[in-house]
Amino acid sequence: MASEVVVPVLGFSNEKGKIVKWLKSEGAFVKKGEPIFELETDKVVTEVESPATGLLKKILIPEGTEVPVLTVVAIITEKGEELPEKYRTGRPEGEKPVPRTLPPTSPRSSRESYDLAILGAGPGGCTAAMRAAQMGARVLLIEKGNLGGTCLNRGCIPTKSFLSDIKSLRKVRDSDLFTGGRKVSIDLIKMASRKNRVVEAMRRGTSSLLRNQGVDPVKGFGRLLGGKRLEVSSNGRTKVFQAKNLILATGSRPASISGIAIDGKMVLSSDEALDLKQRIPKNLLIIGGGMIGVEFATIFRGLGAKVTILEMLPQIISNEDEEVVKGLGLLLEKQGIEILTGARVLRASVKKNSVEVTVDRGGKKEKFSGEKVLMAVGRAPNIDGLQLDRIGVEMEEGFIKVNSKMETNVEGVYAIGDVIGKMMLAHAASAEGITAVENIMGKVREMDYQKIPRCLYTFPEAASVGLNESEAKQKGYHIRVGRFLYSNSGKAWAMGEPEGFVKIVAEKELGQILGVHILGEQATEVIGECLLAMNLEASIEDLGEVVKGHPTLSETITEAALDWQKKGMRTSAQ
Amino acid sequence: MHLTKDRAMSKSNVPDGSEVLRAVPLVRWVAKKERIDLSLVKGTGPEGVILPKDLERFRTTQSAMGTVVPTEKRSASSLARKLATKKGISLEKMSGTGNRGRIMMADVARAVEKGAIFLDGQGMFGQTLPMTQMRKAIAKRMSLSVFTAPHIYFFTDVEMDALNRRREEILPDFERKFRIRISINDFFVKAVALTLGEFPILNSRLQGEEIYIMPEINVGLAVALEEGLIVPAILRADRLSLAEISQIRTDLVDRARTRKLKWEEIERGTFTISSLAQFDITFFTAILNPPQSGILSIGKETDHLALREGKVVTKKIARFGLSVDHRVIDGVLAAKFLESLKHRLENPSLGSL
Amino acid sequence: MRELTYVQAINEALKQNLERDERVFLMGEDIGKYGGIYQVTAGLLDKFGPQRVIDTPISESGFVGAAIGAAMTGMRPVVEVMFIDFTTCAMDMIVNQMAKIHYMFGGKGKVPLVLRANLGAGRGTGAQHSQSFHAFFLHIPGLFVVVPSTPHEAKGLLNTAILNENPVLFLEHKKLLPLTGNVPEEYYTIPFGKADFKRMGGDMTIVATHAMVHRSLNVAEMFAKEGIEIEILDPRTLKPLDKESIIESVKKTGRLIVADEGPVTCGVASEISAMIAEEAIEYLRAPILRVGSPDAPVPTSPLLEKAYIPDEDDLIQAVNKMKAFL
Amino acid sequence: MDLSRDQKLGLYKKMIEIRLFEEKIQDLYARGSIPGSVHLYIGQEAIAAGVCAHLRKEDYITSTHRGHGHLIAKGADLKYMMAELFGRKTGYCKGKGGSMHIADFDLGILGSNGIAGGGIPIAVGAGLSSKMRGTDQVTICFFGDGASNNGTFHEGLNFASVHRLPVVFICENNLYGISVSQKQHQAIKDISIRSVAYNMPGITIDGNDVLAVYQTSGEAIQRARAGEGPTLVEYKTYRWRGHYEGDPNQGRRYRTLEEIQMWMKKCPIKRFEAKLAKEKVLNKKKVMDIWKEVEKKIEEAVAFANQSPFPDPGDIFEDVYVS
Repeated sequence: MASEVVVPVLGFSNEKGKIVKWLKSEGAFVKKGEPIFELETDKVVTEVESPATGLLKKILIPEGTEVPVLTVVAIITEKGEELPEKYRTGRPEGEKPVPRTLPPTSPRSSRESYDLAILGAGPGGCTAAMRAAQMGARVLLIEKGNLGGTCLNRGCIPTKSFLSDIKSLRKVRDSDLFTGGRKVSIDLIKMASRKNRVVEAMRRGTSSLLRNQGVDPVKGFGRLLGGKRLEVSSNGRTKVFQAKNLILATGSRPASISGIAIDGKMVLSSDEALDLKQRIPKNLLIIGGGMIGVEFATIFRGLGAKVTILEMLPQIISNEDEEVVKGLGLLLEKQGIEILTGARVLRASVKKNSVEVTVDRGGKKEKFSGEKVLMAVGRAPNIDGLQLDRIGVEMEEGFIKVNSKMETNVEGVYAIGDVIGKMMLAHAASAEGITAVENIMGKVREMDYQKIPRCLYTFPEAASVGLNESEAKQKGYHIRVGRFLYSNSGKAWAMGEPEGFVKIVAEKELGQILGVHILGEQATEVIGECLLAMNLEASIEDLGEVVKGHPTLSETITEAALDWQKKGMRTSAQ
Repeated sequence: MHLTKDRAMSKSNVPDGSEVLRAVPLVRWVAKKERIDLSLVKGTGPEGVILPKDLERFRTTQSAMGTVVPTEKRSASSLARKLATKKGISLEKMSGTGNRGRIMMADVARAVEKGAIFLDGQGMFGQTLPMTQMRKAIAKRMSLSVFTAPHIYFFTDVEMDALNRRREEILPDFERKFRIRISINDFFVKAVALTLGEFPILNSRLQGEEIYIMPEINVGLAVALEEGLIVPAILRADRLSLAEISQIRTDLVDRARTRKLKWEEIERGTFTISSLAQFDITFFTAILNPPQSGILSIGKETDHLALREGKVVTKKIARFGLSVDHRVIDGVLAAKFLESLKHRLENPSLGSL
Repeated sequence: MRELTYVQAINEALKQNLERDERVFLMGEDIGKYGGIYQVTAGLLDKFGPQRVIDTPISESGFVGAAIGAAMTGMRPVVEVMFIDFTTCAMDMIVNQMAKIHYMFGGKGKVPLVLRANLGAGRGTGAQHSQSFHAFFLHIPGLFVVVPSTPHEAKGLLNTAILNENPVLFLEHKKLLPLTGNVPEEYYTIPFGKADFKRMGGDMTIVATHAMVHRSLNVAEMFAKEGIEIEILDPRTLKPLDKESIIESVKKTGRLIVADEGPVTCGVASEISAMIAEEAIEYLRAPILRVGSPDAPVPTSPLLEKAYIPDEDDLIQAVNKMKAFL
Repeated sequence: MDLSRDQKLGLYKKMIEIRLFEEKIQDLYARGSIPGSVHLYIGQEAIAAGVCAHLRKEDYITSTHRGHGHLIAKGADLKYMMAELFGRKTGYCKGKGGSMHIADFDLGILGSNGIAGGGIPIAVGAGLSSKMRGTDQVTICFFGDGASNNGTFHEGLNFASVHRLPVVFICENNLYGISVSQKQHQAIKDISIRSVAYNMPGITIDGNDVLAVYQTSGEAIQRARAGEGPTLVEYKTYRWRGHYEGDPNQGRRYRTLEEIQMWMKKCPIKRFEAKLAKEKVLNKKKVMDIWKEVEKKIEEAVAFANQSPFPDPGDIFEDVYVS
């Protein structure tokens, strides 16, 4: 029987050795115990004896090569014996050295115990995880799907990718600068794949950020077991973890109107609507004129669909400043988006190639027909299967109830993001995450929603923070409003985007900025300085003193602040 | 020499010059659990290490006062400055909760609520000042006292020489051992507490038709603040050593000045000492602090000539006044109390002072 | 009850064991006619003969090793090493052989052997006859270490040690040898790993061993007059150690002083301090203090020796430090 | 002492068993099946076989770091030895001992010992014990030339001699204490002369002649059994391998190839084989049969070891103390 010659274990611990010299050549007859090659290790140079008597049939490792201990370096065969098959072509491919028969030294099986376990790796969960890890906590992050949550995978990021492409298309198509511009169309497949690349890159980035911060991500569906124990199941296997604190950040999913089921084919949710491999419907009914509805209206209108928004309330994007809403409504309608307010949807019947939606409008029943229906009436919290009852988490209107420190009624259990149903925005979730973590780590921090901006990605964008005019009045502030129109901004004109305005609501006595509302090109970026001003408690006078680069869109803020002080120079009263 | 070198006794400064926070493990554990910022707690252990009792004291105070972060730099937000100016208060002694101790609007609002620190004299004349919460409380209480409890007054002169000597004697020792500067008031507190032990009736209150002798002797010490008088009380002063009284008194007065007293510390007094010894007031009467039945007023020490064994000598004399609620206490008893107190103070080496 | 000295109590235990169990025999330097350096084995040669009370050559490795061999093959030797200092001459036998045989042979065989030795300073015997390095042996898994502080415990614990199937280091303290106390005449045992509360108190705990127990008791009485109540806990066996009782006491008082005559560095006191730091730190109201010998050899001159020995003065100093945290 | 044919074959077979076992270990160690370090007995087989041939089950031996031969000769089961060397739970010591720490108290094997000279006082103690218990058990104490310089050697011989204990001290002088030659580590040629100092008989014999070993040890053992006290017997021999497996070039840093080859020519097995062939006790076929039989036994032992489980990490605390 053929015998393998290996690089031997040489007492204590040598891990590799170099073959200095073959003392016998291939084909030579060797006797058991006869030195056949010289080996050099970090400690010694020694001759290695033949383990058997026979022909040195094949030398597998040439002189001068360093190989790990136990690597097969030659084969000795008995007289007349053929070289075994697997050694016929040099060193077998992928063949690893024969593993030592000693058991692997496995780390002591530690109890899986963490300072903090976070259920859900959306923007809230990821941010919380990283901050907690930065602060020295051992963090477990549990996610059943992809990292990044709704925002990255089915929300903010993919829609921004589309909107950016559609904006370029609009620019070209609606301009008479480019010859043939009207004939330009967009390649839906490429647009979708660009979106996928963006999302993929962000996912990878998130994953490496988490790793760099030392967060342990685990894939699977998390369930509460009572106490601070969690069970995570993935592919039928479950594992139990223990954590001192919990953050529930499981997010939300699209909701529907009772009686109308989202089938994903005719009645879509935002999830399916993002899957643009489907043909763009000729006409689309969007039920719900909130942020999601309006954004999708912009996307689909931009892609050529006829879009009708059916909103139950008297205005779209309710709670926003009336002037912004009115202005946006006009601009959307100008783009050809039909907006029906006060329209309560009663039912939807799916026909062969269309859906018929029945609407109660001021007591009158009306019927609308669309090729597809997009349900955008809001989002419902992801709490199914979590077993919240195991620890007795208190709920409020279907969402998890928390206080301003993000604590639930159960000690050490926090909740953030869509699942608490407060602001349902990615950055709000992140801020909530940081609030929760800092409280967990022994600081005292409360969430202040007055300083969280709201961003709406339409053409043009809208952005706001704090109180709107009527809210401020209701709260009893003595206020004054400063305004500035985009049409008075050189930059806006130059960009060909002169539609929109800035509106600042500030209290008279101290000049405290209570709210800022912007409709216009890049509103979501322009609002940034106002956020800083409010955080630092700058007065509106401070805001008016800032010298801006010219021409910039952010000049509009300074101008609005000056207008508030009746010191406006480029303003004409509205 | 066989004791292990004690880290607790070693210098508490780290190389960069900042103070290291020192607390025993139990304190750290509780603080972590209850999320208490230990940098706010004053330690009374060796080298200022925070002991469980310090935390206990802080915890109760804190519940009354809310979190206040002391700050050095007077950085304030634009709106905070405006608000302070509008309310006519100074940012000087205010604590800020913003980043790096920046004073924010909320801090100013809180200061206003607690009783303002007025800008020095600025714009005060001819202005109507709103009554602070404290002023209102004092006003109400004093009127109540005068209108409900019939006061009678007793006076005596106390020779202070022996007591002063005694203080001089033990002063350096106390400074070395306890790092406290014992004050003459500490002797008064102790003497009063011990004398109250002899005459429990002066440590009582009227409850309806009954006189209730208070189970503990808690001696209140009136502290003058800009906006009024506040009387934190030293709990069970009769059982405390002079050093303890001194430590507690210092802490209470400090906190009274920085408005960090908790309500119970003010409420729990069973007898009050009001001393104006540091002012040029030789004699005054005090109004009872209800529901207490007695208050001692102490004036400034003055030089008096006296005959002793045929020779004229100078004596330091302080005039003591005792006001009592006549509904509870008779004249003779009050007189005996005052006499006993006088004896105790004039012969400090005899008794337990 | 009858009073015996610590020495007599041990002598009685040896006698009773020799009577009870024919496998028991004594071995050591000068234990026969001479009766042992401190007379612990006095009279036993006459009673049991040279077969069972064996005077050995001055040859610690040899006779400790022989005891191991005898124990492995069915006997129950009780070996006296004249001073703990001399165990160093037999360290291979104690550390590499005695302690490990049961374990390295996978539970085969056992070494039911008692090694007696005295430790402690205070008799002017200098650097090579006065050490208290019993902590060495705590570092060697496989050994039990017994440190009785009273005659009663000396007898009861020695009886237990001889019954035990493991190698036991039975360490006597020189200064305790003349100590008298009640000792029952009959044979009795005291379990290993059960600490004894020598005094109850709520303000601080002193875990003390051997002579430090008595020194601590004196100090506790002094402070009791000041109203400070000190709890004194004597572990009695350092291995096994009654962690539960120590933790229980620390939980109650929140303040711990550990007093052991060994040098403080890496000593018994250090081990107990570390154990408390790991398992009950959240109950501590003050830093843990260790009282022990200085990191110097034991000097001979009486004045130096007195300064060397951790005594009441050192304990008072420790309690005073601790007082600041009350 | 005349040996029967069977006794001679028995001696031969024992030596083969030891040789083949050690050669197997040599190969398995190089191939990584055995953890730690191993010290092989090859070349010294005649001593273990010759001495232990006299022993009863209840007699004791103490062995050394180079102890496989002694244990096999005293009757240890190859399966459990192999499993122990493999670090398996089924080994003699549940995998806790390994090559240098194997014991079977039921067979009177009081353990091999990782400390040179560590077993000597223990052997003396075993002798003391059998004397006290009044049995006629004999204790064989194996050690090497290196250990003969250790204090325990002198302390042990002294104690045994004072008490006339039934111990036979077998010094296997293989000429090297690890890498230091006897010439360098002691000023005497024959270690047996040290017996004079302890007033006991001492003798030096060729340890590669199994019959001479058998003869001399037999006398010493008889003396011991009869209560006449200890004996020191020195056997001159040679280890073929390095001090341990991995000792470069079989110890040629400190000894010459010529010296090794010279001693290999004096192979105790070959010598005995030739003698037995002459006496017609052995023929070629018989030799082949014995080798095959032993090889099979060893392969079974390897298979047993390979199939055995490793100890559980939780076993760390098991057997620290007798409970």
